[in-house]
Amino acid sequence: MKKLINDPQDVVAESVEGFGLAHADLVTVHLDPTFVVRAGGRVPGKVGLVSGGGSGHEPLHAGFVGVGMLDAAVPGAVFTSPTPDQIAPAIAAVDAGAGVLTIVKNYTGDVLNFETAAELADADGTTVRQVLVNDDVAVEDSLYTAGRRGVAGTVAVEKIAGAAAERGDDLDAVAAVAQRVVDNVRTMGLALTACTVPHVGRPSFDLADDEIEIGIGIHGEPGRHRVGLEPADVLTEKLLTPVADDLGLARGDRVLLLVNGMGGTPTSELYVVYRRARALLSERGVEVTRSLVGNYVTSLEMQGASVTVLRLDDELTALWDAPVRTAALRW
Amino acid sequence: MKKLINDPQDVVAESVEGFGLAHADLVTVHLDPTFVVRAGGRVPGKVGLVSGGGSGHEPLHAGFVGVGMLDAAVPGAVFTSPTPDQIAPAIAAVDAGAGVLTIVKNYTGDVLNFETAAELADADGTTVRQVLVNDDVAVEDSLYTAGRRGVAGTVAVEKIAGAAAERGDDLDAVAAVAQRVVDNVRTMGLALTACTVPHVGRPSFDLADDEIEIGIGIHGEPGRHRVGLEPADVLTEKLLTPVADDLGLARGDRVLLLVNGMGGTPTSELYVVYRRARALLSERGVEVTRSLVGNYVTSLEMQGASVTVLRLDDELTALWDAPVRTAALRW
Amino acid sequence: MTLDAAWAVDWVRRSAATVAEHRDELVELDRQIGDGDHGENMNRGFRAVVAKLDALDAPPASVGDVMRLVATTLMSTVGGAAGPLYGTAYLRASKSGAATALGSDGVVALLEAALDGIVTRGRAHEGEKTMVDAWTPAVAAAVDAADHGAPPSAVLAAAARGAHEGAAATVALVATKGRASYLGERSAGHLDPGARSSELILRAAAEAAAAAD
Amino acid sequence: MTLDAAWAVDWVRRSAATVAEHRDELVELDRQIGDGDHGENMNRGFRAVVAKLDALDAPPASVGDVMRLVATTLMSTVGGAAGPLYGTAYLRASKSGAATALGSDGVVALLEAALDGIVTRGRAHEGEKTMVDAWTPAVAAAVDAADHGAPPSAVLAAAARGAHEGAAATVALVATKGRASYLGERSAGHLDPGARSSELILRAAAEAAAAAD
Ligand SMILES: Nc1ncnc2c1ncn2[C@@H]1O[C@H](COP(=O)(O)OP(=O)(O)O)[C@@H](O)[C@H]1O
Ligand SMILES: Nc1ncnc2c1ncn2[C@@H]1O[C@H](COP(=O)(O)OP(=O)(O)O)[C@@H](O)[C@H]1O
Ligand SMILES: [Mg+2]
Ligand SMILES: [Mg+2]
Ligand SMILES: [Mg+2]
Ligand SMILES: [Mg+2]
Repeated sequence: MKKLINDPQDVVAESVEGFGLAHADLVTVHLDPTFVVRAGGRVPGKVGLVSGGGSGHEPLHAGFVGVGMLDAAVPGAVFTSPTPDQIAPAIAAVDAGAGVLTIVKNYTGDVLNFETAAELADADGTTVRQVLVNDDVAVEDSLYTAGRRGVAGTVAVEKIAGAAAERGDDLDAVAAVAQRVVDNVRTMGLALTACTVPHVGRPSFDLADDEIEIGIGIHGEPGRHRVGLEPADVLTEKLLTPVADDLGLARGDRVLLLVNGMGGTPTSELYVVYRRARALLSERGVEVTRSLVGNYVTSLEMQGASVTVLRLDDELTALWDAPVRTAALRW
Repeated sequence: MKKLINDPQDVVAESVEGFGLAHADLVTVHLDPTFVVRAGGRVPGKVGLVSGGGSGHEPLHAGFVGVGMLDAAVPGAVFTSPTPDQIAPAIAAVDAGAGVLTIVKNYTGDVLNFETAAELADADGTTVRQVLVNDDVAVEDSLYTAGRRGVAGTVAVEKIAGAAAERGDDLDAVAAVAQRVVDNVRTMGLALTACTVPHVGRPSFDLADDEIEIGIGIHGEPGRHRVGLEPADVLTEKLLTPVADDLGLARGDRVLLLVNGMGGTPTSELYVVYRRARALLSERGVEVTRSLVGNYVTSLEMQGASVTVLRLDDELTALWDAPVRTAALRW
Repeated sequence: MTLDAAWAVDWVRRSAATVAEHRDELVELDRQIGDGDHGENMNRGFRAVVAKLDALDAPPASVGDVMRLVATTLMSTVGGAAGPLYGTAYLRASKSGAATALGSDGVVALLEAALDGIVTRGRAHEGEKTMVDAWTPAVAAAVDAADHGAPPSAVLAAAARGAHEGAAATVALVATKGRASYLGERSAGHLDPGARSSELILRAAAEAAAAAD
Repeated sequence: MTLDAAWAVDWVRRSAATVAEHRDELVELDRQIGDGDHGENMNRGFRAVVAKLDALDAPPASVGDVMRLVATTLMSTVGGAAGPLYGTAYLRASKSGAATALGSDGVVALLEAALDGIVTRGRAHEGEKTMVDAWTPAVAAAVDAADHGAPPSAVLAAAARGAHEGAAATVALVATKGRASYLGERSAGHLDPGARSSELILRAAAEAAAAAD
């Protein structure tokens, strides 16, 4: 295993510490327990937005802490949900009296730990609402699974809920708009290579040189099936079609198209995927009015990509366009 | 070779086309010959800024086209300098009467092709000045080489020259400030893995599982020497020390610290490197007043990183801070 | 024969030792059908538990005190699915094990409370390829042994055997809870890591009881 | 015996064929001490040249016309270091080869002009491990052959042999120009890709001349 790290046990702490030093204008980092809050402290009257999850998906979530997006991010060990004793203080740190919305990716570990943390916060008098992100259409039948996973669509939820909170919406309204994003966003991903978790020391799954894993999550889990090497245009269709079908996209729909890299893919390749996804949407009469291309929700150094589509309306578009100032997203 | 591409011959064109579709608010893409210009056309009276080079270093250069940075970028084939018949029209497209500065990374191919293009542009009545970026301290003795290479320091040159042009400096002044950046910026990089050029189909060099290549360029060239696997802190010191020594950094100096990923490295690891580089600078009494961490000048999917230090003064700091609105850098 | 706080401490130390010893195995099991962190998570948690035990001024007064220390420490250091699940199991066990010494019925009650905690938190039923599939037969075997008048150490030995059989039986199952469920049919043919760690921990309980005999 | 535009066209087509055939070898040579694109660059360029030749309404009138077509096409399609270097070489050759037919002195003048173009553009001297190290002995051998009264085809055969020897001799050299120079001592032990492509192209010239005999 080759990585630019020291002891695998220290990688999250050292990385978050470096992140805090590099972005002191945007964030304040707390160590032990580890969480990251927006610089400048609570914003009186504003709904607090907290997200978190296992590390290894950077820039998610800490890279989205700042004006117009998250108030706090709670990084767990690599690919391991954070613990309630990290999450609860983060909730407390951003509670400015208007309540706190937690944005939780739908994984058993995340759900259970955030649930416990919310109980603790509630006991301390903080009103906590939660939205569960579950955009991954690769998980087909939620009757026989832990339910759809939360993957790259999380960026859209955090951005749009962040804008709603920033403009002064109350907790119910912020939760409602976050849920509206969840209801209208879908993602599907693939991997060309697995990733290696530092404390594991070997690739998360074994993939032959001529195989591609379709329907991966973002934790180096193997996907649903494998295909042979195919041109990017063909692979993109395998991602876009289930996403568009599941969303029930219709002629005239306007959408945000996010092509997300898994961490080890050159952005030039992401634009090749973007080009094809956009052509496929255009064939369906769907108009791409907003775009995002880059590494936003990653799996360490995994090579691969996911395609996310969010159905937009005027309000979601306006909230997407609202100013944001974070380490990884700003306009 | 596993890549999200179609025919290797088409990857640059398709990627640039996708880039243009995704960022139509920022850039306009010309195909055949291929170049990218700032959306909205020439800015009357403003010095035009043109850069370019082989593809495979994305977001460099097209990702830096926009307000406050480049007016045009000219992407060649992967790792191959663009040709004069691409560069000359790009120069012409951004000549608003105040002349054009070309920012050229110091490689024989780039130098020769930009030189020829400048002759063509000059024949067409455009005043062209050039600044050569050569920040790579891995190239030790320029008497016995083609001279230092231009690597990640290019970002700083383009950002700061872009700000100077945007505020209305004339061609001599923009060229002078660009040269001042070149004189005060140094970089050193390493690779954990090689990258694979699409039309080559195999890694650019062979590296054992326990070897790290020190002093790499950004074209998948092998570096100057190899070392065994070492902790990130030790490796970071091998990068930072020659950079700081060569710059002759002194107690009290203020600097910009750029930790750049080669494309396949998780940003979490870049922050581990940043943390250590910052500590080492601090030991020298050098204050890091500006920071940038991320994949800015890449080598396709190579895993690795480079450390760049730019000695700042008040003017360079102000120009660095000036607003920028491009696909890859904005504030 | 009853089991006291010293047994509980021994159980916990033996748990930590066996989890450390099987760390890589648990990682590998989780790598195959999950995300490869279970061995690391459990090892991190139990190392923290041992550190807390080592730092105590006085030995814990009751089984319940030991269980509470384990519960809060695992909850705050393990993360993932296993953290809250084991955390709740030990928390419930701590309430059940408040007495200073446990007889066979007390041991059964403690195991039942732990299983109940896991099910309440995780909402998994038997047959979903989770740690519940180790704990359910373990509790059944413990109940059966206690009903037949077995002493606490024999009750725990039965529980350990039950857990072993239950864990082994997860190989054939298709997961419908937890991360392995995303694999669908491809999850079959692999031992569930949480069932395996449960088996290890229950075996440690039996061994500690045998040593106390 | 003189060499005319038909010979020049044949030379170019043979160059394209040999570059295509050796594409992967040139890539591999460049991969070892450069960035692995030389074979691709040259092949892209010569394919474009052939396409332009195929698209001509009338055959080119002079050697110079052919050289100019090659020059402008390589300049606008090859990129990298080789594009401007070969482009300038053919551009200078086109001026020298303006005559409709070349005798031995004309061939020598054409080769000298090409080398001169490369040196003017690239500022490399002999011994720096570049294509100059193939062209310099090639020109010397051509001059020598012409001085001894050899016909054009024999002059080109001599040039091809000189290029071959010069290219082979680059193996031992440490590069001090071009991308390979960044490797320092590690550049020794490898054939320079540009010297190798120069050798191929000059051999193609000799073969075209032999076929015209
Ligand atoms: N809903 C659930 N109920 C009971 N046990 C579960 C549930 N979900 C997962 N588990 C158990 O947790 C184990 C995985 O733990 P771990 O790898 O530490 O967490 P994560 O899945 O978050 O990475 C599984 O092997 C399974 O035994
Ligand atoms: N300054 C120079 N003068 C002459 N030839 C050079 C010079 N620099 C490089 N070359 C030649 O160019 C070849 C490399 O060409 P190519 O790989 O196409 O370009 P690049 O180095 O830009 O990738 C080298 O093998 C060498 O023969
Ligand atoms: Mg996990
Ligand atoms: Mg090149
Ligand atoms: Mg796991
Ligand atoms: Mg080359």
